[in-house]
Amino acid sequence: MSAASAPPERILRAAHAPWLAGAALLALYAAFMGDIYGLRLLTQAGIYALLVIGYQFVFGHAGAFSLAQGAFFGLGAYVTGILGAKLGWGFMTTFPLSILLPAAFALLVAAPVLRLETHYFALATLGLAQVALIGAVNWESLTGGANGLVGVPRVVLFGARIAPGWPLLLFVWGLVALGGVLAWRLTRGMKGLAYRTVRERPLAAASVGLDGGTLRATAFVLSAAYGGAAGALHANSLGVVSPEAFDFSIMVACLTMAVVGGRGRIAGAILGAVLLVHLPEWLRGLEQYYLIAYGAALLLVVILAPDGLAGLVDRTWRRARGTTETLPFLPSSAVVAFTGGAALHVECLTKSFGGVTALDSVELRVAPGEIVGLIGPNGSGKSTLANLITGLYRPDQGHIRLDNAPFEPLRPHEIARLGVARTFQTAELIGGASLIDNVAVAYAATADANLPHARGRALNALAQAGLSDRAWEEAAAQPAGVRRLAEVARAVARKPRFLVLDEPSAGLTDDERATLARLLRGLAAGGVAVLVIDHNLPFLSGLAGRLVCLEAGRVIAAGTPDAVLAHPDVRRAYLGAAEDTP
Amino acid sequence: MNRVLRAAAVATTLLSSIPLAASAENVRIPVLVPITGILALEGTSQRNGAVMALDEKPSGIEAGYDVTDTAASPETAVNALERALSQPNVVAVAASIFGPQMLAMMPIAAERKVPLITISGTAKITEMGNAYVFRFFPTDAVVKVAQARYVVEELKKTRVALVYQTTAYGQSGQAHLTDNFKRLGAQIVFEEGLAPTVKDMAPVLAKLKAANPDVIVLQLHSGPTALFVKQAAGLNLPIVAGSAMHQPSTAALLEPAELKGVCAESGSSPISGGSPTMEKFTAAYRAKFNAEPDAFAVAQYDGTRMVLDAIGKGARNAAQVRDVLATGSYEGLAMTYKSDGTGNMAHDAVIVCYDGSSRVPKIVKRYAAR
Amino acid sequence: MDALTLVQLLLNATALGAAYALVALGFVLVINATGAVNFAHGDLVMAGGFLSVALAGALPLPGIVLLPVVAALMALLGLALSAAAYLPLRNRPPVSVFISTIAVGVMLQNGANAIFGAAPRGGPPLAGDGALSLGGLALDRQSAAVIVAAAILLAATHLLLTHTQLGKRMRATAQDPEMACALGVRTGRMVALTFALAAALAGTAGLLLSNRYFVTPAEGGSLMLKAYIAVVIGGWGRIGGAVIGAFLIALFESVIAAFLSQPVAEAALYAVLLIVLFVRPGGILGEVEGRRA
Amino acid sequence: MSALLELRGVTVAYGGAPVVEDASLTLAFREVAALLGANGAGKSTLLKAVMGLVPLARGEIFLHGETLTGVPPEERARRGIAYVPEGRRVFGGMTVRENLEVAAWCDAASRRRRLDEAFFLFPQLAEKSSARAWTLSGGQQQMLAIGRALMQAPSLLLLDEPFLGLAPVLVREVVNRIRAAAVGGPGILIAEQAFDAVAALAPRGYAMRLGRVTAEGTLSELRDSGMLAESLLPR
Repeated sequence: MSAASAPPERILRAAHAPWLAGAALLALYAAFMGDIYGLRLLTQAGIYALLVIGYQFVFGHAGAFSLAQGAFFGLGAYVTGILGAKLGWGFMTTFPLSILLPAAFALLVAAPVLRLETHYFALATLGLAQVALIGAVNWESLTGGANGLVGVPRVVLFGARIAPGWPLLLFVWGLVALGGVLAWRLTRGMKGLAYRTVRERPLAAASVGLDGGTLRATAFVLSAAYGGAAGALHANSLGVVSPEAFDFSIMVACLTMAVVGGRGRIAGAILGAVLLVHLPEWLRGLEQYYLIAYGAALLLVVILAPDGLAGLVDRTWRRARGTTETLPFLPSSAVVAFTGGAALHVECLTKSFGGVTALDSVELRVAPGEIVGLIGPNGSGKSTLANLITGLYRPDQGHIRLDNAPFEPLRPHEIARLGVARTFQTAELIGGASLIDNVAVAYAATADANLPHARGRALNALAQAGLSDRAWEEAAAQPAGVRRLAEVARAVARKPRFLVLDEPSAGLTDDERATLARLLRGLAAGGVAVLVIDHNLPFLSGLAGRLVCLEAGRVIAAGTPDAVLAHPDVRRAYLGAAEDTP
Repeated sequence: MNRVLRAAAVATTLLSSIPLAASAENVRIPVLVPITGILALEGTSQRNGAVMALDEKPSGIEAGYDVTDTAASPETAVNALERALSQPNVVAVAASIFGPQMLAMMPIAAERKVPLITISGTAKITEMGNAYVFRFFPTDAVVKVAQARYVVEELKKTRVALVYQTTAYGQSGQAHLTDNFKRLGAQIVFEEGLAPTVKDMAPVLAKLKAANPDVIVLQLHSGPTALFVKQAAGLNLPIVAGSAMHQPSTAALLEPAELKGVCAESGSSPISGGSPTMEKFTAAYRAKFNAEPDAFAVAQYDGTRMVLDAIGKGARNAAQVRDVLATGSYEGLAMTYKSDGTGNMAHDAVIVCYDGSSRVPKIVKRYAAR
Repeated sequence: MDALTLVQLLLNATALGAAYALVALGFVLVINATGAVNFAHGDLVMAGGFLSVALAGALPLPGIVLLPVVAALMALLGLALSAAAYLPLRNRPPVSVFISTIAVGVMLQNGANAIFGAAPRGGPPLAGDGALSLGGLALDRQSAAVIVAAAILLAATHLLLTHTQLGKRMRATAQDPEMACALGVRTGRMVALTFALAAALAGTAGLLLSNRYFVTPAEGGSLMLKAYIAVVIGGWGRIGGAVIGAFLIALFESVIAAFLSQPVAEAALYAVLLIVLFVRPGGILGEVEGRRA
Repeated sequence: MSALLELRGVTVAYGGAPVVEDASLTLAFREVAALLGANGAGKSTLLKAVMGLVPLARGEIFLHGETLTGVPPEERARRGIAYVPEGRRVFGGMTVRENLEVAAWCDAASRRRRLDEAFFLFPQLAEKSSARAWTLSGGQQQMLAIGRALMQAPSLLLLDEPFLGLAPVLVREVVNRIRAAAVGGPGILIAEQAFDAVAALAPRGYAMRLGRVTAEGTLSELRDSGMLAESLLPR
């Protein structure tokens, strides 16, 4: 493989060098500078790091602005507090329960809450948190009310008491390391790419078979579990639980740590937690002015570090090294081979939007191995048809099926899993990711998803689209034609049985267009049914065996390209009647 | 691994327990109180009281101090305490009025053997067998008795409407008031907890009126107390409020006429005068802080003075200071302080009432714990 | 509960709701203009309250005279806020502005605490004190003045936004900045002015609330929360919806709380909020339609 | 005759790839010209470049002989360029009347006069003057977008596919009335992909293909030369 060079371990080491150095620095600080106070702050930072690492799942990876993380923290603290202080249960029992209960609660509310969008989701989660706070304050018999519960047992592991100071610090940071590694495993590689696609390009995610809802719910539940663990440690380390554990300020601190540290980054979570726990302490000398200084410092960090401190460290490190990252080694893999397709049947499809009929009783059939071109003036309903076929819209009437599998009850990602692939009118690529990763996500919904392997296969798909040279370049920096071809490569990589392309030739150079045509003919030869929506009639008539022309939502002509292009209605739709010219 | 942990723990303990011989000149009494957040008002009085005592250097003793904000959470208070204890020669700590913060700090104080000088009213803090907590403000168990007795015995009211805050202060007071009224044979005909953010008191007043009480008993913070008194003016019911009402900053929110017939419990009322020493204190406080002193300031002043007095008499370290606090007695501005064995130093409460002509209340009744 | 009491409670709810409506109005204006939540909005209300206290201490004038002064000074603070916490971040995701305004809120709150102290303070009455008696109803003059003043300010803001070229341009900027720009609107200036207007409204709300309900440095958070809830209930970005949402919150605080206990009424407000969101995920009134993303 | 609008070698690139490349054209005062080409040929981008909504990679644009380099869009609007974008982009939450008024940069009296003219031009808008713009049909929104542009009393009007949602007959009538009604009325540049829509109203035009201006001439010349057909249709 041409792109292969450095073995992956070396890259790992190079990119992680500043972080390893940072961890060593922190350890040195703790070892030599840390008095009990210093150790206590670091322990507290560890607890918050765990909270924020959890928050990165829902906020960083799933991209949902949850304001419930503080409530999960409080819930964890109260589970430990109530079971520990009132029933005398030990850490070995209360800790797992403090993780499980918030997670179970998250699972319970996930379904209704996660379907809400942005600010509604934020406020719904905040509402739940506020209800929890009101409960903690007013359910005195259970929670001890505003005074809280005293005498929460310390951490005791298998009979050994983990005392505050060094032992607790090591224990907490051990859990941070464990939680960090687990989070890393759950979000690295293919899984991270899947989250990123769901977050940044939900349409593309569905089109490769990714179930955004389940991913978001998983992230929410994981966040809750981490939040509960952090809350439990908070309760154990303080020995008391009071409603302040539910206070909105915990949520604000968590959010601030995530953003200041670096959204979606585990290193960012740790950096944010360590900094924001220490910052007010460093400024204590200013007495009642210290929080003003804290606010000013926070404002500066937000303005000066757009990707958080983790991003700043990475950028500085990269600049210091002066080189771009070495390309990872890719295992070679077989050429994408197609093993047949399926017939698409569209029957009597009708769809209107607010009284305007976009599609009217459309009939369409694409046989395996056939390329059908769909043409029509702007607004004639072409993209609406593509969106209906791929499940983004629900038809008002009519049916769609692939061979004998009906689409009606299915959601977009389920339709994609039947073997339907598509491209979009404006390429749905993650701008900040490389082309190869944008293509590799095609394998995210498969059972054995593995990024290096997927990249290897993605490189093949890119090669077929003539893009292997640009595989590692950022998608946003590519010309429109390259982006379109990359999206076609992503669709092709999925080995679809039916493929629909929405204006694939727009913005392509002649060479690129030839590549595209070759690629699509290859697919058809392998038995794939292909539907191409395009404005470029020369391109389409050379490619498709049949053309279908839509106007105002109705099929006005269908047949061989020659017949359709000569059809008077089609000519009128495009050129207008000759006698109309002056 | 376990051995490493244990070794580290041992090392830490050794490091922190090296006995440091302190001279009277370099002892430290850190002031750890909430000067921001929801209890900033009370915490600021506390700070002022402590700072005043420390700056006065009675009998020439210079005790170093710095003021650290404990804000609103137990966590911050624990951080502040650990930070303070990382300095040498800490003989005592002026510690937060906020109950949950005290509860979180107490185990650390006990472990490090440093006495905490507080004015937190939360009864529980002296009920936990912790030998390092000393409270210079009468506990809820004392002042709530006074408040309830004044209502029943002096005002002869038996149908009580109780409105309290859903905070540590409010809920702790509510529990004691409920017990005391029951013991005294009065009936609580209406009871409701209010969040400190409540602005409109009309709904609670409407329900309260419907219950037809003959007296209103409050356990609210400063702002809500003033709001309540203001909006309850039309009911023409006597109000016996919690200690927040005696604070000059509360009275400042109301017109003197609105205060007529309003009483409050407290540990003392410095602006009401009563003794030359108290008047001198009040004048000095005004001059120093450009503010009116309240009972919290006096109590923290007295407590801090008692520590300084102990040092003046030869106590040189935290253990010795603790012993003096636990066994000695001290004649303070507000009263004579002596531990009851659990760390409660203050046993007297006063009831102050406003006569409607000024914002300075008069002490109408003193209660001593029996 | 007799009818007279109920009317009295509704009257109180109206006064409180009127002040909250001013708060929510400023909050939603900034949301529309920038797409971002101004987390410091509650602290702006608090700042307006303390500003009124300070001005009333320096100039013994009734609140009604001080109101325009407070509004003008707060508008300047709004401009400063947009310059410090919005403009440097205008090309970043909205959550950056969330954090930067959190930082500003922390500074405002602790600035007020450091300057004015932690004690609650009473602001100047709008126009005299005492109560007006209307057939057994005690309407204190302050409440009446708050209702009148808030109604005038709401109407004035409405007129500004719908009947002046400036207001129309502010709205156009909020709906489609690029298109507004193509029509000749200086959109940067419009956003800064929106912050100024929002801060002025917050400040006047602070003045109106400060006399009857006092002002403390720490109260910004709960006011921000109320504005946030009002805007979500009313439909994200809907100005009228935010005002309705504000009155609904006041209704819970002043009327529903008379039938339930206060903590239960507060929990019920959140329960209603959650139900509204689950039944109508776009708020009671739904979002403004026809807006471009 | 000096030109109202002149483009010299205009190149616009998104992410490195040129979308419009080396485009040059001129438009005389009060002239109506068509910009013809298939979807994706770069017509919309060219109009946006004139408005200042996308930056130029190379080239220069002149209005009344003065360069527009460094002039922000809002300033261009105030110098007399009005823009009716693809997709109309009316302010949905504002009323029809407010949509119109917001674009007028003049005193109240002139604003009322221009409003009357717009309502005269589009009686349907007058009927719905208090309705929120999002409640209008697509065609009515298109009228509103054109009316809004006219409120600026522009010297140059950029229309991006104004026929979407409007009957060609109506557009023709509108354009003719714009030209007839306003003395010293605007020059108009219409981007369009359907030939017959503009054939009756633009005597002259440019054909665009793949980001380049490939032909210039009268519409019949364009059609006969075959360049246009290549842009729109095979053979």
